[in-house]
Amino acid sequence: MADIKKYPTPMLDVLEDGPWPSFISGFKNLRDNHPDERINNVINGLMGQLEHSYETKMGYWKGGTISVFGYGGGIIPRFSEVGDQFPESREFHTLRVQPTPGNYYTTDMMRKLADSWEKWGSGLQTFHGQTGNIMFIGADNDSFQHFFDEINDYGWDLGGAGPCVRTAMSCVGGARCEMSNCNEHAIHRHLVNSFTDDVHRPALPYKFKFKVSGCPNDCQNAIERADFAVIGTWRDHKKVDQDAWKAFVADKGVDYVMDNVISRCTSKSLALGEDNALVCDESNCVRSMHCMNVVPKAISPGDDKGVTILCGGKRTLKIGDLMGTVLIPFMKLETPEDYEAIVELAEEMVDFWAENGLEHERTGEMIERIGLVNYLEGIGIDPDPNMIAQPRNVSYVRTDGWDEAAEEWFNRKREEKAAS
Amino acid sequence: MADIKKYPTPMLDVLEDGPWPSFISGFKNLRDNHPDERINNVINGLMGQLEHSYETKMGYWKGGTISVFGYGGGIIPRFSEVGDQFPESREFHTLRVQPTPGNYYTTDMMRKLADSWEKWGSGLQTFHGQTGNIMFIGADNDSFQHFFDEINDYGWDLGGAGPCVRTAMSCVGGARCEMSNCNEHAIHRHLVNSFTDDVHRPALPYKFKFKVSGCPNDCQNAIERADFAVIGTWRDHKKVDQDAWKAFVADKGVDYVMDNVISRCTSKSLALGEDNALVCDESNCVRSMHCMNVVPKAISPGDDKGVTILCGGKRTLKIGDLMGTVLIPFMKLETPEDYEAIVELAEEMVDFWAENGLEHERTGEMIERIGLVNYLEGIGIDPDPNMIAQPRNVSYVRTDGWDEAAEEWFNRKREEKAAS
Amino acid sequence: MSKPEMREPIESGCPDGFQYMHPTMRRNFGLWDYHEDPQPGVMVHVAKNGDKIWTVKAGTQRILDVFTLRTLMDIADEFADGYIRFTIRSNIEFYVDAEEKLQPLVDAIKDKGFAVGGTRNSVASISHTQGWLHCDIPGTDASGVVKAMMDELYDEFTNWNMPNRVHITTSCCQINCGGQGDIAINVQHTKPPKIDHSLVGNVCERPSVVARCPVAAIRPAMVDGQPSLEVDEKKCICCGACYPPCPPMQINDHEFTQLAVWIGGNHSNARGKPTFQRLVAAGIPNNPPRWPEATAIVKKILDCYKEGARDWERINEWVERIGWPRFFEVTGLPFTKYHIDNWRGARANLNSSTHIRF
Amino acid sequence: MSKPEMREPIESGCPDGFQYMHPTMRRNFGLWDYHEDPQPGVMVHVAKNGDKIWTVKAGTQRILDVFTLRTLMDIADEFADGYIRFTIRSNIEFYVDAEEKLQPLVDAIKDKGFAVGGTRNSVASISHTQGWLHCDIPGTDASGVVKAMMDELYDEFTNWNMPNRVHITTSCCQINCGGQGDIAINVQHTKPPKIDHSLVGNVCERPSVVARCPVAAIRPAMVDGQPSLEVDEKKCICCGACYPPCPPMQINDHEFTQLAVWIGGNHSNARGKPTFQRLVAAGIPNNPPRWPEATAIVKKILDCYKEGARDWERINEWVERIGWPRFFEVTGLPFTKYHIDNWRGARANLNSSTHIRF
Ligand code: SRM
Ligand code: SRM
Ligand code: SRM
Ligand code: SRM
Ligand code: SF4
Ligand code: SF4
Ligand code: SF4
Ligand code: SF4
Ligand code: SF4
Ligand code: SF4
Ligand code: SF4
Ligand code: SF4
Repeated sequence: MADIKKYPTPMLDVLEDGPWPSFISGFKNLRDNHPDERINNVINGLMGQLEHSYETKMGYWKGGTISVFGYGGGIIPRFSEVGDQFPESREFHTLRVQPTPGNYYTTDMMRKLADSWEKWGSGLQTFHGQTGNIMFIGADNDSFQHFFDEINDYGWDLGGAGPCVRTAMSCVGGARCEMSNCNEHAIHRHLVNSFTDDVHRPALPYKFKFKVSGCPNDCQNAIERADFAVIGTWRDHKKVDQDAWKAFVADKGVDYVMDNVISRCTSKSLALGEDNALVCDESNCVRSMHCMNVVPKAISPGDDKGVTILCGGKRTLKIGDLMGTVLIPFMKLETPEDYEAIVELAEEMVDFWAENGLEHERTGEMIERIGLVNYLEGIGIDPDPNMIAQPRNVSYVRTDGWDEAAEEWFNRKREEKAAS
Repeated sequence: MADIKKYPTPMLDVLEDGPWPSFISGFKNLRDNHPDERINNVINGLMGQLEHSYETKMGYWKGGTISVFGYGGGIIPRFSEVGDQFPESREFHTLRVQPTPGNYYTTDMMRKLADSWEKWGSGLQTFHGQTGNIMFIGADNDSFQHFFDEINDYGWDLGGAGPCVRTAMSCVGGARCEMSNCNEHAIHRHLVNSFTDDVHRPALPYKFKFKVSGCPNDCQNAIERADFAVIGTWRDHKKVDQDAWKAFVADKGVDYVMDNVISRCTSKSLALGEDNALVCDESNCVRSMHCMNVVPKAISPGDDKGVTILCGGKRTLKIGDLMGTVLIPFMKLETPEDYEAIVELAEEMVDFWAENGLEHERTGEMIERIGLVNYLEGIGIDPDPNMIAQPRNVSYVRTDGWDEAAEEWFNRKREEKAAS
Repeated sequence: MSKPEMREPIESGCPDGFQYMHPTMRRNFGLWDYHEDPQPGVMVHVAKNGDKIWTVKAGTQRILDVFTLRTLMDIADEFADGYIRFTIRSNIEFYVDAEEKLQPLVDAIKDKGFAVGGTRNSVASISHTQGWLHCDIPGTDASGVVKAMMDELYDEFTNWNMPNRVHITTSCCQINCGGQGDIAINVQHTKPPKIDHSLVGNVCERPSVVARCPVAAIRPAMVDGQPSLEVDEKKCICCGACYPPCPPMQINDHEFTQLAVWIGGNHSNARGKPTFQRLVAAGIPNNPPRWPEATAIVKKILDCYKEGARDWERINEWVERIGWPRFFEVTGLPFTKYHIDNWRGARANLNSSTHIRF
Repeated sequence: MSKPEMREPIESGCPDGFQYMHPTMRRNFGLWDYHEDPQPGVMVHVAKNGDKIWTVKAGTQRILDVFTLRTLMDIADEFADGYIRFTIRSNIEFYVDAEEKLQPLVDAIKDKGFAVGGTRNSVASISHTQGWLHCDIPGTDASGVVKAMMDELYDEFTNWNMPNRVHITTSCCQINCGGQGDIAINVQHTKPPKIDHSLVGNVCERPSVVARCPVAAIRPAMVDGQPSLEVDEKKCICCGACYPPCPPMQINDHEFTQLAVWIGGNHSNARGKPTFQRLVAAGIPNNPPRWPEATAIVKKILDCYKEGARDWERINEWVERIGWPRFFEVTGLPFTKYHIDNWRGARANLNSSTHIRF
């Protein structure tokens, strides 16, 4: 531990109070108690600059261009604009490292990562950033390559930054959740690892994000913020354990059950039958999860599991926030061929967008510009009524070609019927 | 009855079959049996041209410019493009005549109108066109002024055509409907008759329509197609005659009542209480009419009646159909001052639009272009949360001036409180 | 014909209706208590003081000749009290103030060949527009379409077979003066306008027709050395908006001007908020004098609605409950790329959720 | 420091997680039956074969120093089974496969100063972003805002007081990497960027910054004879989108960069379809180190929600049931012209009905 001149941090100090764990206490611990002087100094400089930000209400980092050998992205470079005042943390880059799907770690692996990071970096990290990366915050120009080489050796790789395929995210899913309808982990890895080149060498119009949630609860906010959202679902009837259900009714009482389950079903497709059995109009269930969220012990997803795929979700820039919209109402994901099919779909989507997207234009914005139908035609997907909330409601549409389109629909329906 | 050479009409003849009253039979009756040869001929020509349209699937009228002395609009002039083939109906103009609010007539008045029209015109008329005018269809260049003079003498005036204030419409309302919350007739006349100059001398950016419905059932489709929609409503609690209600429950049974009334209430604000009494959460009723539509004998609008005013409804041209949106959540309409106030509001709206609307731009399209807030400021109306379905959901907004706006809100609330 | 003397108009505007109102209605204005529906087409409204008025609603051809008009007045004079009104859908209403006058009135109306009905959960008469009979831009007829369809829907007008009111509308060009309805039968052009360049110079306000196009597909251009217009045929959505201000931009075509059916335009605030119509079928031949293809689709939709909807559900509410995919399934109508919105704000019409019925 | 040898990276991508997964979870992957919630922060998931796994969720500072990280690992080694994961909201989860290990684990976590909670109907820990600590465009801090607020919401994290889950998010500029939440505390700039013209020439890709502006308010311009940019201040919506590609367009300001609160961003498909956040309060001072004004508004909204909502209603569902006017009434927040949408498709956010609560 070095005996250093500490920048005063009266405003930051206030953030040591209160019951919630304090990042400032953590910083101070590193500054004051870490055996490595380099770390003491870096954190001292960082705290000095942060205090300066708190006082002036302004930020003082600027970007730049940095990357490990062989890659074009994966690091967010930061250089201080007030480096002369706080030289110790003048360079303070963040490495984005892809975690496992669902973010699993053993303590051993954690310690190993901590050891490497304290050897080369600032000793600060985040599990995880909002895109899902482990963020190792605070490497300098000399150290980031070493750190990368070291962890890369034992199995870790950089995630995305810049106009590229980004690190993916998936929920805890099948590992610990009874709602799961798919192997989130396998989907996550199949998808993102088919694009490693596009992750590491930014050359797309803009970013492209995959997110996987095992059920419509969408614990990954995938619909809201993924260009490619995979959501587990089921196609047959949900499963009801009537004994467990009746026990629930007996326990909570009919009024509670009416108020909290029956009358709250999204599609009004539930009823209490004879003996308080649960009666379900399965043709009308929209898989809105509510009933099983309330009574997981009695109600579960069906057996014919698969996924719904939505496209085009993202946040505000530059036409306003966009939710993803349904692209594939249902897809089985069991056999290797199924997995190939989803990867091919993703490739079609990325390729079409790479060719047709404007600079800095996300998939959703492109769809907004060209219309969903042109996108569907571009990637070879047939229109399906599940893609829409409702048909168009303004008569400004050109319908020459209607007869052919109708014919195609009838042919498809005939084929589906023949196939089943 | 003239002995004329009739154009063959094999396609039209088919429209004499079937149970619904046939306009073609009516035409033929005029052609064949009307004592005035002029009418026989005109209708013969008209039928000839119409048959030609049926055969070729094309229309053959073109417009022009015509108006009665002193006015600039109110007539839709029509000249035949196939006048050489069907010379008898070469000129075939329609006079738009304003009916009474709610469209009341005595048989005497009807006969009088029919007499005048058969004296000067074709003997064909419509009660009413979609904007609400009586349409006297088929005058020629020589006769329209005579016809107008004659009916104008006994109380009828032209309606609008062209870029002007149009003929208004109002529902049967108080005259025969228990749902009525306002004097639709008085509102209708106060509004449109304050703009007679603007009705008769088209000089506005485009058309402007008033429509009045006495309750939210909106039997005039006012929200969908009026620039200025007045809809009767009430501000206090709706009235429930519990005896009549219980009689209804006894008659129909609880299941029927649950399925058709209680569970169908828009805001879920109804319940069946003790003794099957109707329990209403009045703070949550959105005046969606359903309960009283089903049980008019037991449930009625409240006593503190007035109107909601919406603005900007219209059909497709040129940005797509627009529903009107709330401008004045509630306005009393009882005293002469109240009526003055609504007329002043309409004047403000027409004036602001006359100054700021582009050519061929309706109020709703202008609002779409400049934003509702600019429109409110232009006509001097304070923002109100009832104007919105929800607050904005994209962060692209400039909020300097927030503090002043907040202050204004608090001041208004204080004043309202002091006033009440 | 004599020249009219040019006198100033009396700008009386909208006349007072109270002078023409049935005395029972005038007396009880704003004082009605409730109503009942004794039979299709007949209502009785009861005033707070106990007064009653029976209304009988009759469907007519909207475009009336004076003979038919006088027949209706004769009925009103003989069997009703000499007062009538017309509804927004151009139906005529007769009134009587005593129950014993009711049945004779109903019988007289039917006797003269008019349809009694259109109240409550029936198919109201179809609202219509001018069409080939009078308008300068129509793609089809109006009176004819309506007559042909109402012949087929006659029983639905005179009976209470439907889950709730059905309001049908027609329009004769894409301007759609006829409004939106539970079912709307509208014109849909499918080819860009053909320009008669020889006429453009004289007839068109060129800047304003350019401004009128909703997709900016029209450009001023020189054709054969004359100022004219040209249309970017790829952009053009065939809406016909350019035709009224510039008739040489011929949009109407005997083959490519077709019909389309839209459903779910429900403009009351009853239960839900007012809704727009939505496209369900296009490419329907414009086939006078009876338009059988369009009528068949309308009837199919009505059959499915009658079969599937709950009481009080309007068509839009029924479809929203069962979901659009099922609507296409039960009606057998094809779902195509044309149903997927691409107009402004199209995204709001896409499914941004996993709510799906399988 | 030694120069690294330049070796080719091993493009291993996303690693396999099964190797790091608790054996009970690995064994029962996809075979879980149901779960129960014994206490706040603790869940037990029961597999179809009867296996059980207890999860204990702990809130931490998201930005972890290696000491704190090792403390957490020590807990996991001593009291849990040596396996952990992090949630999407950066909470750490510990696992035990036997009930008797549960309480000691919970106690140890609390003992070391971490918060146990955030499950079910509690306020989950606030998701956050980089802020002044690392980003190049932040208008505020992130870790600090969250620490300050979580101190105040501590009891709401550790208890089940809320009608349903509450997901709060923060973001440190208008790009909003932090997402939307039931409550979102976002930066809102209120003045157009001030341009440092001397730097524009060197630093900015001028065409691409012009293209980035969502309202086309930026024009290339010559200033003092040098190529620079100018902003149409009337058009500018102060979004700051121009700042990342062109830092001389200074959008951040110590006074005019403020906070705004948005509510009702509910992205699950549970019951309703996913919804966007909606603006409720702006003009909130950006006031480090504790941002009391923002926190007060968040707490007020939570109080009203707790008071007014039914079980299972998320914040958006509660407000949709009572109506927006009542939301402003109960929270006492002012309703202003800024709440009325004027972005693309604004009309969908207006009230096109007479559905009004008085
Ligand atoms: C007479 C008329 C008003 C007028 O001034 O002309 C009228 C009159 C009544 N309407 Fe209407 N409505 C009339 C057109 C409309 C329209 C407009 C339209 O037809 O285009 C609408 C709204 C637009 C729409 O449908 O989208 C309309 C939406 C309603 C509703 C709401 C229906 C719903 O559930 O959505 C009710 C309430 C009900 O049905 O119980 C209603 C109820 C009524 C009642 C029962 C009100 C009453 O208590 O007296 C009236 C008798 C109706 C009847 O004839 O069956 N009226 N009603 C119109 C008759 C048209 C016709 O000849 O068929
Ligand atoms: C006659 C009528 C149809 C009918 O048979 O009932 C009609 C007929 C015409 N309408 Fe209409 N509109 C008629 C009610 C409507 C309505 C319904 C309403 O007023 O409630 C609408 C939709 C509501 C609205 O205002 O948006 C309507 C929306 C239009 C439009 C599109 C306006 C828009 O802003 O979207 C046009 C085109 C234009 O004005 O440029 C139009 C234009 C026309 C013109 C003048 C076509 C033209 O440019 O030459 C038609 C003259 C036909 C003729 O030969 O008489 N008509 N028109 C209706 C007027 C009769 C009357 O005065 O009572
Ligand atoms: C662990 C986690 C997934 C992960 O892979 O990291 C997760 C896990 C579970 N979620 Fe979640 N959700 C998690 C973030 C989310 C998110 C995203 C977020 O927080 O930003 C959402 C959706 C976005 C949103 O809220 O708008 C989310 C929406 C739900 C819902 C739907 C809630 C609703 O009513 O709208 C449920 C169902 C429920 O609450 O019954 C749910 C239920 C669950 C259950 C109970 C599922 C189960 O049966 O095991 C899991 C335990 C939750 C817990 O910790 O209380 N989870 N859940 C996330 C915990 C975050 C945290 O640390 O607080
Ligand atoms: C680090 C992180 C915030 C955090 O602390 O968690 C972050 C930080 C930045 N984001 Fe982000 N974004 C982060 C997740 C997100 C998310 C959430 C997500 O991925 O689910 C979003 C919203 C979802 C989406 O993609 O729309 C997000 C939407 C943006 C955008 C706007 C993108 C858009 O199309 O609307 C930008 C601006 C841009 O790319 O030009 C942006 C840009 C940035 C930049 C690179 C700012 C810049 O231009 O220099 C920030 C670098 C900060 C830094 O110093 O590290 N960041 N950003 C998150 C990434 C960590 C990680 O890799 O795990
Ligand atoms: S998204 Fe569904 S499967 Fe995944 S963790 Fe959440 S509830 Fe479980
Ligand atoms: S999953 Fe949703 S829609 Fe289906 S029954 Fe349960 S609550 Fe209803
Ligand atoms: S709008 Fe209301 S008041 Fe007017 S006729 Fe219809 S139901 Fe009666
Ligand atoms: S008027 Fe509508 S919202 Fe009010 S109680 Fe009746 S059905 Fe419910
Ligand atoms: S719909 Fe078109 S064709 Fe028919 S009357 Fe209106 S403007 Fe004329
Ligand atoms: S038909 Fe419509 S889209 Fe085509 S050129 Fe004319 S106005 Fe434009
Ligand atoms: S929200 Fe803005 S300031 Fe914060 S990390 Fe994202 S880009 Fe940076
Ligand atoms: S702040 Fe936003 S609106 Fe203003 S100039 Fe920059 S990008 Fe354009």
